[in-house]
Amino acid sequence: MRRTIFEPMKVLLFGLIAERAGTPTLELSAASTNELKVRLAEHIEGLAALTYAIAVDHRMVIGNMPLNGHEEVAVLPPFAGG
Amino acid sequence: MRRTIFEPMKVLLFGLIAERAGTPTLELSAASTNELKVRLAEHIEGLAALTYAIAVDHRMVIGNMPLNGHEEVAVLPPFAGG
Amino acid sequence: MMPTIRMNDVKTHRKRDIFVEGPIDPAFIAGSIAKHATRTDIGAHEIFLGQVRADVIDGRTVEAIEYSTYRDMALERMTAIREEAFTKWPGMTCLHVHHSLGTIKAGELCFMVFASAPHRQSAREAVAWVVDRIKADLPIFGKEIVEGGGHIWKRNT
Amino acid sequence: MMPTIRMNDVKTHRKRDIFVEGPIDPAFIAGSIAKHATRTDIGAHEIFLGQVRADVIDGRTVEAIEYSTYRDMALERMTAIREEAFTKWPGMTCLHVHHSLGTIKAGELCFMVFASAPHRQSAREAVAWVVDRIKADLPIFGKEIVEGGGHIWKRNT
Repeated sequence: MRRTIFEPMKVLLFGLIAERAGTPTLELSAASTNELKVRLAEHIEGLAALTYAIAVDHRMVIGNMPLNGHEEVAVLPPFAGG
Repeated sequence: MRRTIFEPMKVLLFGLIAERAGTPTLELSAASTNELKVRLAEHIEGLAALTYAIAVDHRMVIGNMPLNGHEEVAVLPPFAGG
Repeated sequence: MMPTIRMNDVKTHRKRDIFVEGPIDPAFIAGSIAKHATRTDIGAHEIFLGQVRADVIDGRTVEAIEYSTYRDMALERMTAIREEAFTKWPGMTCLHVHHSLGTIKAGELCFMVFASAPHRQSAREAVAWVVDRIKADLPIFGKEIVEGGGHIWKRNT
Repeated sequence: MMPTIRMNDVKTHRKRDIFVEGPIDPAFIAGSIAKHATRTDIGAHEIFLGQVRADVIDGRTVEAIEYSTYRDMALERMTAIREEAFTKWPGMTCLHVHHSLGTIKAGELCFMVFASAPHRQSAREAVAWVVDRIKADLPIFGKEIVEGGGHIWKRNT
């Protein structure tokens, strides 16, 4: 069952990214992680100047990756554990 | 003031060496560490089969070293700290 | 289909919660050490502790770090790190990890990695490797609260 | 002639007694950790603990190790190791060493090396180096008491 890009999906935001967005979650429509980045930039002012990564189903995404809307998608600022 | 080799000096013994000697100290006369080893072997049965080192004034002696009788001399079995 | 059961399932495969609210109490560490007295095959414990530093950033002193996490991902990553550690150091007897969440003041402890093994080499190498992996791979975020009330988002380099 | 005074005399040059009678209590380690809370320049603690193993030697289990030392030489060597450690890792904030004497039962702790520093690399490297040096250079002797009452003299390899 192919999902249309018009169905919104829940995107989890953390740390500095959540702070800038003013919310820990956003509802966005995107068929790929590259498209997601465009949507995020529309919602979060100054995002282009920030370092962040996309995780899909708890794995860091390198490059572009298609999204079917059933993944757990998160936007992660630099890690600071330890 | 040169000491004669007939003046005995106190030699400290530790661990397995003290156990074999049956005492923590021996009074021996020796003008060098090599001579000391000969004297020790006369007093401690089976010493030749044991691994040990001589320390003079808290420093391990490598090779032979003259003794003037005013040093602190010790006979040390293998270390086991930690 | 049933998953394949490996001999070391018990010690490596549980998805444990490493996170604790607030600082790590030295008394808790003592309790953790004391529990190993019954494991008389252990000869060496190696413990790393992270403590919040009162760094001075642009002339303002850090008073605390407020830690948050993407918990599900962090625990999944941690389980993978733990499994890899037991594969790399099969002689390791146990490995305990704790990380604080919430506000941890300067001077308080926020992180513990504790490995035990028959001999020191495994425990030492495992702790070094696990500490480095956690800092690099776990989605944990830190807000450094500076005097006067501002904050700076911390990042591991 | 007066000796030259160096800036780090206080932290490196005291000839401290590292020896304690009996096992090292985990509560003592907790106290030692807790004392560092006021040093807010510290970011990392690395702790090595040695625990007596119930090794089986020729079919007989080790029940305890009875430690003795040539104290004056050991403390002099330890002072030299401490000074060299602070020279090698000038960023190290502090270094605490304790070693047990007397009878330590299997499962009990007999050795602690505890280093603190602003960052983990110094603390980690210093502990590894100091542990290795102590095992190799300090005149400490260990009599492994086996079940049934016999004993074997331990030797570090």
